[in-house]
Amino acid sequence: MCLAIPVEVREILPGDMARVSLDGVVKVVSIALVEDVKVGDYVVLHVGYALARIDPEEARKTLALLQAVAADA
Amino acid sequence: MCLAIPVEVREILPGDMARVSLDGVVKVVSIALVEDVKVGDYVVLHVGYALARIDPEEARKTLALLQAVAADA
Amino acid sequence: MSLAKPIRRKLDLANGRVDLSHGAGGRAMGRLIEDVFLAAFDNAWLAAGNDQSAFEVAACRMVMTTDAYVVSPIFFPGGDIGTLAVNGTINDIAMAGARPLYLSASFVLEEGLPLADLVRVARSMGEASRAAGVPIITGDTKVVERGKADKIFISTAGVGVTPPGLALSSDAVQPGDAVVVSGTIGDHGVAVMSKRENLEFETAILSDCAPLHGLVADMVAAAGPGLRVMRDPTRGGLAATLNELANQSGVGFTLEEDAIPVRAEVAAACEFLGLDPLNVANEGKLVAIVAPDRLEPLLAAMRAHPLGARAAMIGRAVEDPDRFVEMRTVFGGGRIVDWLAGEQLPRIC
Amino acid sequence: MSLAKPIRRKLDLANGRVDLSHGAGGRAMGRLIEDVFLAAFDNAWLAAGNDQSAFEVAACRMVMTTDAYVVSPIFFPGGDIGTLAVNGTINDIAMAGARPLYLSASFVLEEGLPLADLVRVARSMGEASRAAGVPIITGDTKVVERGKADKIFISTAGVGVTPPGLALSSDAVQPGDAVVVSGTIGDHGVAVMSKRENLEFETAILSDCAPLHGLVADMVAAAGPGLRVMRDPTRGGLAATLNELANQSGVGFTLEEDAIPVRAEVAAACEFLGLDPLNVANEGKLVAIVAPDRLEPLLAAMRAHPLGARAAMIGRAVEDPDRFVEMRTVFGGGRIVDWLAGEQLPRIC
Amino acid sequence: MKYVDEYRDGALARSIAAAIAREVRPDRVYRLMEFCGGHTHAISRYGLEDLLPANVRLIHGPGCPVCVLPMARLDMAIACAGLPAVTLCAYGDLMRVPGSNGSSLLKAKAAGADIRMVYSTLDALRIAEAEPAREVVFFAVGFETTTPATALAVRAAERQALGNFSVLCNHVMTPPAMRAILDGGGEGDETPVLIEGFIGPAHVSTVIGVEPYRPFARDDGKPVVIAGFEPLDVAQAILMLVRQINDGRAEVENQYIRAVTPSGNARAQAEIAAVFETREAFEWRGLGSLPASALRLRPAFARYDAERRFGLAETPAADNPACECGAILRGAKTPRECRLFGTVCTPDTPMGSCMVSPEGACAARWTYGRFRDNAAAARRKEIA
Amino acid sequence: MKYVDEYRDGALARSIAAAIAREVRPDRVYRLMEFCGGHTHAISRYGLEDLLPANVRLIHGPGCPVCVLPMARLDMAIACAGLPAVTLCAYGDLMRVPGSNGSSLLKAKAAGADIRMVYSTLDALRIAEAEPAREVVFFAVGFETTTPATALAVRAAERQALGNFSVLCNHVMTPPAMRAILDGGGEGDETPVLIEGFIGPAHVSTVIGVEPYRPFARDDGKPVVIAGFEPLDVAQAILMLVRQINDGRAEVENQYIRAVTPSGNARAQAEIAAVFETREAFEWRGLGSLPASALRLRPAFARYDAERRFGLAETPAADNPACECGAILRGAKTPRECRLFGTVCTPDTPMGSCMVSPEGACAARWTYGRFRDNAAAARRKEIA
Ligand code: SF4
Ligand code: SF4
Ligand SMILES: [Mg+2]
Ligand SMILES: [Mg+2]
Ligand SMILES: [Mg+2]
Ligand SMILES: [Mg+2]
Ligand SMILES: [Mg+2]
Ligand SMILES: [Mg+2]
Ligand SMILES: [Mg+2]
Ligand SMILES: [Mg+2]
Ligand SMILES: [Mg+2]
Ligand SMILES: [Mg+2]
Repeated sequence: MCLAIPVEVREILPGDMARVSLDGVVKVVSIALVEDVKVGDYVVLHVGYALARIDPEEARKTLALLQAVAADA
Repeated sequence: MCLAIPVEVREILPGDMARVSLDGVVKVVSIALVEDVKVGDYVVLHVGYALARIDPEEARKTLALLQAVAADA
Repeated sequence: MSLAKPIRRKLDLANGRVDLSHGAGGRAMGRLIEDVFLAAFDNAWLAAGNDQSAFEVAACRMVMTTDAYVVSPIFFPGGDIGTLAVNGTINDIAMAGARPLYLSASFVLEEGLPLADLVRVARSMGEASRAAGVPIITGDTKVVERGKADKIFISTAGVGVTPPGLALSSDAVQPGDAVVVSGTIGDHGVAVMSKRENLEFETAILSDCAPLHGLVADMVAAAGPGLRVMRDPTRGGLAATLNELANQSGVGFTLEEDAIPVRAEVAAACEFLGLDPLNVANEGKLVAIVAPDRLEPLLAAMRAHPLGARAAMIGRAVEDPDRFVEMRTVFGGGRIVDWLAGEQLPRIC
Repeated sequence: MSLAKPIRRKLDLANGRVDLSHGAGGRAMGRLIEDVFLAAFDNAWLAAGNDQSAFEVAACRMVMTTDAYVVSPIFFPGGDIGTLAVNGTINDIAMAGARPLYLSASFVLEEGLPLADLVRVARSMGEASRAAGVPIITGDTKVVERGKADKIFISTAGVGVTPPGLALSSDAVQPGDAVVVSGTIGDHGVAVMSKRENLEFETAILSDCAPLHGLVADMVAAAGPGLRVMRDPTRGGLAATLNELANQSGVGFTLEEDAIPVRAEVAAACEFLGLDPLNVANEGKLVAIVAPDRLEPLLAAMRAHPLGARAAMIGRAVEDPDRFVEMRTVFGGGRIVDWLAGEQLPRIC
Repeated sequence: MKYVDEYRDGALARSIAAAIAREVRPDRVYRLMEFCGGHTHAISRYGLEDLLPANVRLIHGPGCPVCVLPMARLDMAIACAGLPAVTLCAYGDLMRVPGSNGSSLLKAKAAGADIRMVYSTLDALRIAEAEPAREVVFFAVGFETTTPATALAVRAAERQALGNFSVLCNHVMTPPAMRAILDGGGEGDETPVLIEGFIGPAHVSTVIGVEPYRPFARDDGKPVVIAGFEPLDVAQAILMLVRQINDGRAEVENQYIRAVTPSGNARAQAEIAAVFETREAFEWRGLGSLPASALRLRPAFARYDAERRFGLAETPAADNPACECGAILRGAKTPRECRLFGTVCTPDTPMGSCMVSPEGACAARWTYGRFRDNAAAARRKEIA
Repeated sequence: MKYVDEYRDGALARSIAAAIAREVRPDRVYRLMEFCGGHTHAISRYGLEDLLPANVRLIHGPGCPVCVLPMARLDMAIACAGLPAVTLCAYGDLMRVPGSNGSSLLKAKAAGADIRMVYSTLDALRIAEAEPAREVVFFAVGFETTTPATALAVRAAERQALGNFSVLCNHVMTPPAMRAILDGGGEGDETPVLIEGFIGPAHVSTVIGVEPYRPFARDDGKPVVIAGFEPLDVAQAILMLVRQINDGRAEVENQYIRAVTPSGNARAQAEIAAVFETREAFEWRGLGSLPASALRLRPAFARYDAERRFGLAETPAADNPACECGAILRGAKTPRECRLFGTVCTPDTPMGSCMVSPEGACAARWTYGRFRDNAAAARRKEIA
């Protein structure tokens, strides 16, 4: 039910809408709930609305942390 | 379009309706247009309404006339 | 050790309805097929649960046919869409003089269809199939949203085997051949129409829906190669069938109205509706064209069969470049018997 | 001397619509069948104009199948309801290892269907039938009122012949057998869903709709009696097909998620929709269960065929009284691959 | 079927035919118009022509309300059916009648209009009751036979305060059309009217009685015999007409006396009078505009009048100029004399009014009688 | 799929699993509740359990809005869908949820109600615009993740003056449910709450941020790690929880830092606050009535509130008494300990809240994990 997925913003459309892509699958969604969405951003999409922006730096850090744990193992 | 057929009145129903029969095929029709319809009468049925009563005596006479012509021939 | 199995609840066949899950390829669909179709059709081919069924055949001339059944209402005096779907397809095989072997059945169900109605239809099919000795060996079910179908549509296909040497063909009719019908005409169409909304009338007329391959076998035996062609006068009635044959064989026909068997009640219902019995559908009757010298044995064989008791010779093929079907009326005059132009009768098959 | 003939006006295939007269058994119906179906299917059986068609067969083991096609929308990337109706039924025959011979087709048309759409569908069927070498030899057409169907429903049935000695059977799977798929899964269902109203998304994914009998012939030749059973994972997807086989053979399966070919875009579309590609329909793929010693030749033969280029071994049959289909996930854990409970996906076939 | 089968008796028919043959004078032609489509149908359906001497010629008149409905009125009905929320109810006979540009109710329905075939105005009322959100319009056509059923429906709607029922009225009257036939093809048309007598309508006459036909006998010298719709009725009426003509009489006689009374059905007349008033003029397909020949709803029933309720207007629509219906309806030509007959114009693709209903002159000829036009038939007749 | 595939990496997963195995103390059990159905789904879908040491036990919490929707609310939606002219729009997840007497939206639809599956409130708005004659009711369910979409739809309807759109609101809130879990089964229930830590919701937290979880750490001493929905996210969160527990810490940590900020999504919060207000109490299936745990429309939006608009009332409906959902949701029992599990109660015929959605504890076990309960699996594990 809380199914949500990070998608890439490809084009900002009028009326707080945007064209987003997930591996070439493209949909038009609302970005009314997230401020200052730009082309190239990744946003978390839920029931047709972007809910949050993915912070690429934090994502990188999380992965790095995971890899560090793995390296320890 | 003016298709009409003589049917026998089997049962008088409320609301100026009647159950009529043509060789055992039974339909409910309006008898609002014909006065004093009785069970046993034959009426001429057109688009769901009885239009006229068949006069059995005149019917007999018409047939007799036809037969007379035939007899002459 | 295996786990406890889910308790298999029977479908609520009394009060349940078809819903979209019954067509989705999951367990609900499996249960519908099992509780309704496998139960009703009851044969080993279906029970094998394959997407196709297999059978052995000897070298032969085979025939294949299909029809879709969309009759409304689905239940009518003397039958239902299920009996029609079985017998109708059997008859299209039988019309080739062939012995029907197997049927397939595919269903399009409308969401909301009462399961009780579906069961009733399936049981009719099972009974008709067993009565005819022609099992339904493979099938398919789809469910569509409410308002995207009308209760139930059935398509059946069938295969059969033609006796060696027999080659009926719609272009084989010769001037002088006799036209035979196997019994009264118009019963089916009138029975269905009597139950149509806004058209209702009361009548004792039943659909004539019946499988004709038994009658056909007797006819083939009696008439041999004198039998030119057979056809079941369904949609469009006797008039459409004879016009088709006239066109395909390049002949005309002359009929005697007096000789065409029509029940009094069918004639009466047609008067009510402004229809001609010659245009009304039949589902258990056939028209056969036969060489004059085989007419008598053919009629005798037909009349000896319960489905041909009222068989009658109703006319002859004649030479006619216009390929008219003409009829001498009860009144003594002549008329053409034509296809009905753009008829929009209720769905009767 | 014969009379002047009525001028035969062509149907207005560009702007016309199906109306009730096209299903009434009269001249309008004849014209629809001629201008649309006979023109598109173009073969001598249909041209003969009988209610059934005949063909000669040698003694053999035959298979028969049927499916109803109700996909919505009727046109989708990579195909339409017509290609589906031909290839889907060919595939159900091919899954028995059989060579498809002939098809029948029955149509339920909704009043108001643009004739242009009908022609497009009929031409697709004609092309698919010619490409596969399997003619449509008999058919039927019904027209129902607007709102009593959804544009067009097609039921096809088919017959085919099994090579001597081959006896595939859904109960033949042995523990240790390999599970093979012929290519990427989920393409068809995703392609159809991408065009559904209220669900639209843009994607380059095409339906995989294709006739598999050529591939199957190569497989039969390569694997011989080592081939246990084949099935096309249509409605319900790979998950439903493997669960069916597990139940019918009394075995379990273990799959490797890593080994199952799924296009990236199909995976992405499934993420969007909250679906598992294992539950999504295919129309040009098959699952084969093969004895371990015939796995390699089978895979080699499949990969040599254009429709099997991405064939892969995805798992094995195992002994399991619970008949579970289990899968080791990409993540390394285990899970069951179950039927989807009461799925209500769009009509994808 | 009592009062039906006895009037279809073949043996009797042959005797009547013999009587006619005996009584006709070989030196003259008897051109008799059956006004009514019901008679046209009976004549064609039973092959009555084959029993008549060659010099008794039957001319099929305009008494088919479907045939005479002008395209513009059909176009109006199609436009009405296309209005939002409108459900148009029509008798089945109307579904295939061609409007402008190849349109028809059947095609409009296929294109999405909500059009329902009904068998009676009672059905239309039931639909209006059951579907209050729909605007149910009854497409009313017909002669005096059919008009009372419409009148009753309007009054029932008023009684039940059915706010969503109305009538698109095209009811027409028999006497003005017979008058138009006798008056010929209008200004500029000098074709003589070659009709020696009329077979008068059966069921129209049950409603209007015998009186309205008197002027045609009295003023025009044309005998009229009102006849039932069974073939023996028609045969007898022909004999009666032959006798009048032979006698030099011109009277109104009533062969269908078992159902038609001199003054007709007073109740039905009263219903018509209560609901309808006469239009100044009305266009008849094939006959042109005829004064005082049709009905519309009285102002008191304005809200049941679909024309007013939806502001429907007639857009003139021209018939195919090659169509000879006008001349055929007046007895001046036969269908075979139209160059479109049977090739371009058939019941499947009718071009003119006489081909649209099985009761039309051209359709009846094509559907039931065209074998008489071919050589094979002539040969068969010789052999027989 | 960027930001997806890298968090499903099997090799990395094995390393994290090894780290967890290394760090757990063999002498104790770690009972960790993932509150959220999204986590339950990820855990089951990817078989995470198989990678964890036996003494790390995952308890599936009530964070599935479909599971916790009480039958009475579902009955209300079915009743609403049955009202004349109502079109009920619902997320697909809800179609099969059982109401009283075996009812469901799917069956109500089959029986004739106009019920449409939608993927977004945007679809429901489109339907309301396109079909002005219908009363379009959006059946709103969901936690804080889903609530903003409903709020936006209500505001859009107001902006567009859409008079035929309303919301049947069942939005619930995460913190009160976590509170209820920690407070135990209510009066009379003495079952200890056996949960040592929480995996906090991913997408709920994108909206509400990190702060609302502080009390569970601070006041209840339960560590909370907010985690993403991919399986590596969950594995990492488990490692983080194990470490907190081993350290005796009880903090709120944020593993899903790439999407969750400390204060959450201010816009989304503002939308929720503008449209909704807190209900005094709301019934949760399996948990009972929880105070201040759900939302309703503010009086200013009363006309968009389907409950008020159609005067809908709740009729109490009792769950199957044998259902152990309450205890399962609180970690006191496992699905296998319910005697209905897998026999009477399966996803095809769910008896209780935990079986109705694939994200429910019982459904996830049955659909993805029940092989772990059978002997063959045990044997296969030995062999492997
Ligand atoms: S054949 Fe057709 S075009 Fe010619 S007169 Fe008759 S209706 Fe008119
Ligand atoms: S198995 Fe079913 S009845 Fe038992 S606790 Fe789970 S949901 Fe409730
Ligand atoms: Mg057939
Ligand atoms: Mg047939
Ligand atoms: Mg048939
Ligand atoms: Mg199938
Ligand atoms: Mg329906
Ligand atoms: Mg099949
Ligand atoms: Mg199939
Ligand atoms: Mg057919
Ligand atoms: Mg439709
Ligand atoms: Mg298959």
